[in-house]
Amino acid sequence: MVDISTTIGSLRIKNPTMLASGIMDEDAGSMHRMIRSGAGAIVTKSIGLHAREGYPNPTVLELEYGLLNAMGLPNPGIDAYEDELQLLKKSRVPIIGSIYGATPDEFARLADTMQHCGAAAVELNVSCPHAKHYGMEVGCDTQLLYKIVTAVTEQVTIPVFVKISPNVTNIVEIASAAEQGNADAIVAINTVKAMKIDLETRQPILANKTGGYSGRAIKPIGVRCIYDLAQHIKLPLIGVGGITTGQDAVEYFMAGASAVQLGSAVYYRGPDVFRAVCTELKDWMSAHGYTNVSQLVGAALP
Amino acid sequence: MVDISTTIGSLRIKNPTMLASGIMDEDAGSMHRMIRSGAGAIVTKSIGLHAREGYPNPTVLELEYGLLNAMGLPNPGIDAYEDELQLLKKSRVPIIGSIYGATPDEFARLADTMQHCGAAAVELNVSCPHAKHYGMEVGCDTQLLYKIVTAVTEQVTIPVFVKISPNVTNIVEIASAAEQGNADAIVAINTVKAMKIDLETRQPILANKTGGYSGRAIKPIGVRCIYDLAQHIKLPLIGVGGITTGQDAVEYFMAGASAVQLGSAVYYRGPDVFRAVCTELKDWMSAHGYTNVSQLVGAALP
Amino acid sequence: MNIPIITPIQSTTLETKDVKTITFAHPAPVIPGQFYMIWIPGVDEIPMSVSRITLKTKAITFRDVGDATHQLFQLNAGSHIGIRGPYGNGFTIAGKHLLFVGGGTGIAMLAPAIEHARKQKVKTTVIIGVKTHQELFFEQHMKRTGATVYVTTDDGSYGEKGFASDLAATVLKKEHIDAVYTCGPELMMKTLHKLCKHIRFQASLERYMKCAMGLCGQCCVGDGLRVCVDGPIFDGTTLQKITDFGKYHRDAAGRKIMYK
Amino acid sequence: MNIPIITPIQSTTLETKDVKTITFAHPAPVIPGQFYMIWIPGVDEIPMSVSRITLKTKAITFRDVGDATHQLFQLNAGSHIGIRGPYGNGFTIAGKHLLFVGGGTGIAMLAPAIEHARKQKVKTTVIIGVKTHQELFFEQHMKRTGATVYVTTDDGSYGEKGFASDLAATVLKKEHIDAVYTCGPELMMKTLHKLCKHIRFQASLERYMKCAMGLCGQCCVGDGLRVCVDGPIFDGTTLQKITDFGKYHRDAAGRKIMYK
Ligand SMILES: Cc1cc2nc3c(=O)[nH]c(=O)nc-3n(C[C@H](O)[C@H](O)[C@H](O)COP(=O)(O)OP(=O)(O)OC[C@H]3O[C@@H](n4cnc5c(N)ncnc54)[C@H](O)[C@@H]3O)c2cc1C
Ligand SMILES: Cc1cc2nc3c(=O)[nH]c(=O)nc-3n(C[C@H](O)[C@H](O)[C@H](O)COP(=O)(O)OP(=O)(O)OC[C@H]3O[C@@H](n4cnc5c(N)ncnc54)[C@H](O)[C@@H]3O)c2cc1C
Ligand SMILES: Cc1cc2nc3c(=O)[nH]c(=O)nc-3n(C[C@H](O)[C@H](O)[C@H](O)COP(=O)(O)O)c2cc1C
Ligand SMILES: Cc1cc2nc3c(=O)[nH]c(=O)nc-3n(C[C@H](O)[C@H](O)[C@H](O)COP(=O)(O)O)c2cc1C
Ligand code: FES
Ligand code: FES
Repeated sequence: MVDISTTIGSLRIKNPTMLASGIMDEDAGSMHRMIRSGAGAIVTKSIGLHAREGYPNPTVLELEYGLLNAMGLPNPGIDAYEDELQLLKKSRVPIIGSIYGATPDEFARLADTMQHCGAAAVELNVSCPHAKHYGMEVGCDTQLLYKIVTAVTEQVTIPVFVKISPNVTNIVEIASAAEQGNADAIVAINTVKAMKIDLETRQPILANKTGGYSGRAIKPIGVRCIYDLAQHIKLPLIGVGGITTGQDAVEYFMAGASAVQLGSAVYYRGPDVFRAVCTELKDWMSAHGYTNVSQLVGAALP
Repeated sequence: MVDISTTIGSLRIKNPTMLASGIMDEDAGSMHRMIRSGAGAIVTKSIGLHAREGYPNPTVLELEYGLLNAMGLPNPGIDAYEDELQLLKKSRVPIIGSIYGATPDEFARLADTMQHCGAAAVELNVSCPHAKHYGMEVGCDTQLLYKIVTAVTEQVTIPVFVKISPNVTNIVEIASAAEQGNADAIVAINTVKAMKIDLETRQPILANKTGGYSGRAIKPIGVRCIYDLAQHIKLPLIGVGGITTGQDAVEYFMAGASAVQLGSAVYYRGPDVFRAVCTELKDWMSAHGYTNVSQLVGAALP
Repeated sequence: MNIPIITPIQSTTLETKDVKTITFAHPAPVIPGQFYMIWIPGVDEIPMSVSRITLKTKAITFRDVGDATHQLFQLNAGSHIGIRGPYGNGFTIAGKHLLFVGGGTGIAMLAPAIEHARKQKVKTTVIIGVKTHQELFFEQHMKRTGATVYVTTDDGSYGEKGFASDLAATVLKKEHIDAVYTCGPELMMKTLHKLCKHIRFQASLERYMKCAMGLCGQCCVGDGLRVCVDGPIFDGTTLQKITDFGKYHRDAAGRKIMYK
Repeated sequence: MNIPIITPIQSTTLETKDVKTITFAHPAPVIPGQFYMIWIPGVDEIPMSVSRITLKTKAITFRDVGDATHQLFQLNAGSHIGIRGPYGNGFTIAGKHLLFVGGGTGIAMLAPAIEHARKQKVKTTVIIGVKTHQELFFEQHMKRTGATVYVTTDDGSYGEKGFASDLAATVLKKEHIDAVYTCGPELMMKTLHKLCKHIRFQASLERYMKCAMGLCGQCCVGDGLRVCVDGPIFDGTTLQKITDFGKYHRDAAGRKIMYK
């Protein structure tokens, strides 16, 4: 029998496919649908202290081999979002609260509220590539990152995940700062900085001009990040970036991930992608004589 | 009438499609074929002081949406390569000598020889993502990069191009260091760090394990880099990364490039890709009422 | 690829002082009820239902209500807009006698469905409800399809005085209607929904949209139904389960805005 | 995608003490003369011509000459190798009487071409040149095709004493040969090429290969001809223009290595 449950530190999930932040997770109903679609855990939209409308449209495009987005961190603010989370309190699938802020204090306050709302963990978004003062701008400064992670881990008792960006010279250095701040897991990767220009109007199509590249095209980039991290970081890793099939998940596991997150795949294969990926994963594992996800984790490491 | 000639600083080329470094450029015969195929300029393989065999195979793979390579800078060394360049001395198409080294002195010596061999310019490869002590390792250290570029610009009179990596936190900072060192143009981008794992054998397929991602999948990343550079760097820019059609070239021009380089497209469309891209470019320009490439350069900038 | 394709406007028609129809070439098949994302370069990209379908051209009809629609309103034949789509599910048109109820600009997106029904020679009754006579459009157009067309105005300046839903209630009592199709203010649709417990019912919902590709979750109603993909047309049974129907929608930040 | 696909070895045959044939499942069509890139995981990936073609299986036959071939030599049925390809152009087999000249392991890659010619009932003469009797393989296999088979050994330990090219010269004088096909040491092929000024000639070249996809330029000869894509089979006219033919090849670093 194949068992696809997995653990990320102290967090045990029934299957290793988590919903990535920013996809179908702005309200309780959407998240509930993703739970019904078989996601092993839900990461919420990245939530800040105050409501943000995000950028004007166009905010999302499908390019040839991946998606491009610049949402601009739209969210109703943590107070309004509490109501959504209350509705999910009875869910048996862990809800992981993604938060963004500019300072250690902001992160700590947000994490605290997430914990009060029943979040099973928090995920610090320090990697959004296109929001002024937030995301990557915070996550590329190792000292600030260390302070943020420390502030959060001192504030809450639930596990703290740190989601990092591939748009850096040395991803291991960033993850180390999070590790030193006592993070419980590293999530990689957020989107890759990219853009698309419309030739007729001679202008970038996204209202924000540049955005983040996700989906199948970035899988080889994400796998490499996890593989590099796995060799230098002791924390559990969660792989994100282009995962669309069960075999994609296997590739991330072998690179060193203990679980995976799916974002763009919800577009490519619909919400049922979680169930499909789990089935493909089980089939692949049993065809190859594996009984447990842990047998795959890091299998390709030197 | 549409004129697709372009200039990169003082270098004028008959058409804006250059052969990217590392593709069909290890010997005079190959480069001659690329010239016959219509390339507007040829960038040589990256050449070092001494012969290097590069990594064992597999060194190149075609993934779903792009290529993955870790050649390991194979080259016969500058002395042997001189013989190849001698054979091209009569070529009316500019030959741009790509060189790699670990120190300012190495770069200066290589550049000097390239100039003696008749190179119309040198391109400093400070961006190869998978060669220990070379490439990116050099190009991410802005101080060292500044010294290298200064050493070279003081040594030679031909234009000095600096080819930079997208695998950095702040590409503008890197390009600025080159600009301060008096570089004549910036070439962007080299390949994106990535990898592919074989699930059956549980190991990375490339002998070097990780490699560089090129081809169509990385075009949105390359366009973004040029767009960012164009807003902060005054030097002419040469766009590389996923350019496969005339329209791709237009997109790079609008982002701010004055010329483009084609690498993986030689695989996707064969050596005739230069002629094809030029035809597509001319057709697009005349359909849209442009007569000169310079009308397109930077058209999408704010 | 799913990106806006720049397309020239073929023609524009002023329907009322603030309602305009824009026609452009788009050869793809479109089901009545589907919508496009319309990019006004440099301004915004907004969802717009299709108001006219021919083999080679499509049209949208909209009211100048804000930034983007105002810019769009200024454009004339020859101007360029970006089009992506069509998106969404579209209506399921079936039955022997159909009732269409359009409130405000809602009639615009019902028009292709009405034309479709009439082409199938289905008996069709149309109620167009507007605040006042000046806001009325598409009346003649609907009459030409052979449908029975009633107009209601809130102020009685034309047609019957009152709400479209009131007249609909009267029609539903008098005639044997197989199905009701509606688009308009959500409270009006909610009222109609209550009238149609035992009649097939389809309503077109409007929610703030960003991706229109079923990914970002911005447009979700009920238990994760994406108006952009699973809708915009929902049937009576589904609407029964959508607790937010007629109660609230969400703004660009995802905050609830109550209907009143 | 163009990546090695892991495939189990179906069977192996020892041809001589250091030549082995490995058969594996590969249902794709292959033209005689084409080659695969064979990945020995953890070791290297090397080019290997196809030595046997059936609908569902293919084989390679190789000599243990170095690192990768030595590892490959140790593998038996059930072991896994990675396969990508087939690559290259393959032979053009046409004429009424064909001469095949294989030097060393060269006969291995000629075998499918010879079988093909014989299936078309074409008169076929085969010369297998080896240094000494112990190195001979595929003689019976070639005889069974119905071809006329000659063997030459440098030391006279079997067949005719002398070089394959000497015997070829004799055959070319005696018989009317329409085309000559060869694979073997490049100097032997160069000699044959000179003999075939007025006869259709095709030779299979070996060059150091990396990508095998026509991209890296590692395998180029003459004026940018890629042995991996434009070859490995080149005809007499083309070889005439390849000035490096029979003179030098290049190592992994691209340095010239002279033939001697
Ligand atoms: C599926 C669908 C079909 C539609 N079809 C039509 C139509 O055929 N004719 C018509 O006149 N209107 C239609 N609308 C409404 C139309 O999209 C809005 O009126 C328009 O977006 C307003 O934009 P604005 O910038 O002019 O107004 P703003 O000043 O930006 O906002 C006015 C109001 O318009 C709405 N709105 C703004 N942006 C969006 C957006 N991206 N998505 C959804 N709503 C938005 C908000 O409720 C906002 O409060 C449709 C909406 C949807 C969801
Ligand atoms: C198109 C083609 C078809 C071939 N078909 C056959 C065949 O059917 N049977 C057979 O026995 N041999 C064949 N060869 C030669 C075979 O590829 C080499 O013998 C093999 O690569 C040696 O590898 P090694 O690691 O064992 O030897 P090494 O010790 O690495 O090197 C020995 C020699 O083999 C050659 N070689 C090594 N690596 C490569 C490489 N990647 N590409 C090309 N040559 C290389 C070099 O000339 C080197 O000097 C073919 C070569 C080519 C180019
Ligand atoms: C439309 C969209 C919105 C996103 N919003 C967020 C977000 O709010 N917070 C965050 O951490 N990541 C966000 N992401 C990034 C994803 O969570 C994920 O890291 C990335 O898309 C790569 O995974 P994928 O290839 O599976 O999509 C968003 C991605 C997309 C496509
Ligand atoms: C097989 C291969 C070899 C390459 N070798 C070099 C090299 O030696 N020096 C260098 O600067 N770039 C090298 N590159 C990078 C290319 O020049 C180019 O920057 C990159 O491939 C992106 O362009 P593309 O998408 O058009 O291929 C190589 C790329 C490939 C695919
Ligand atoms: S608008 Fe994004 S899911 Fe509907
Ligand atoms: S091996 Fe790379 S071009 Fe032939």
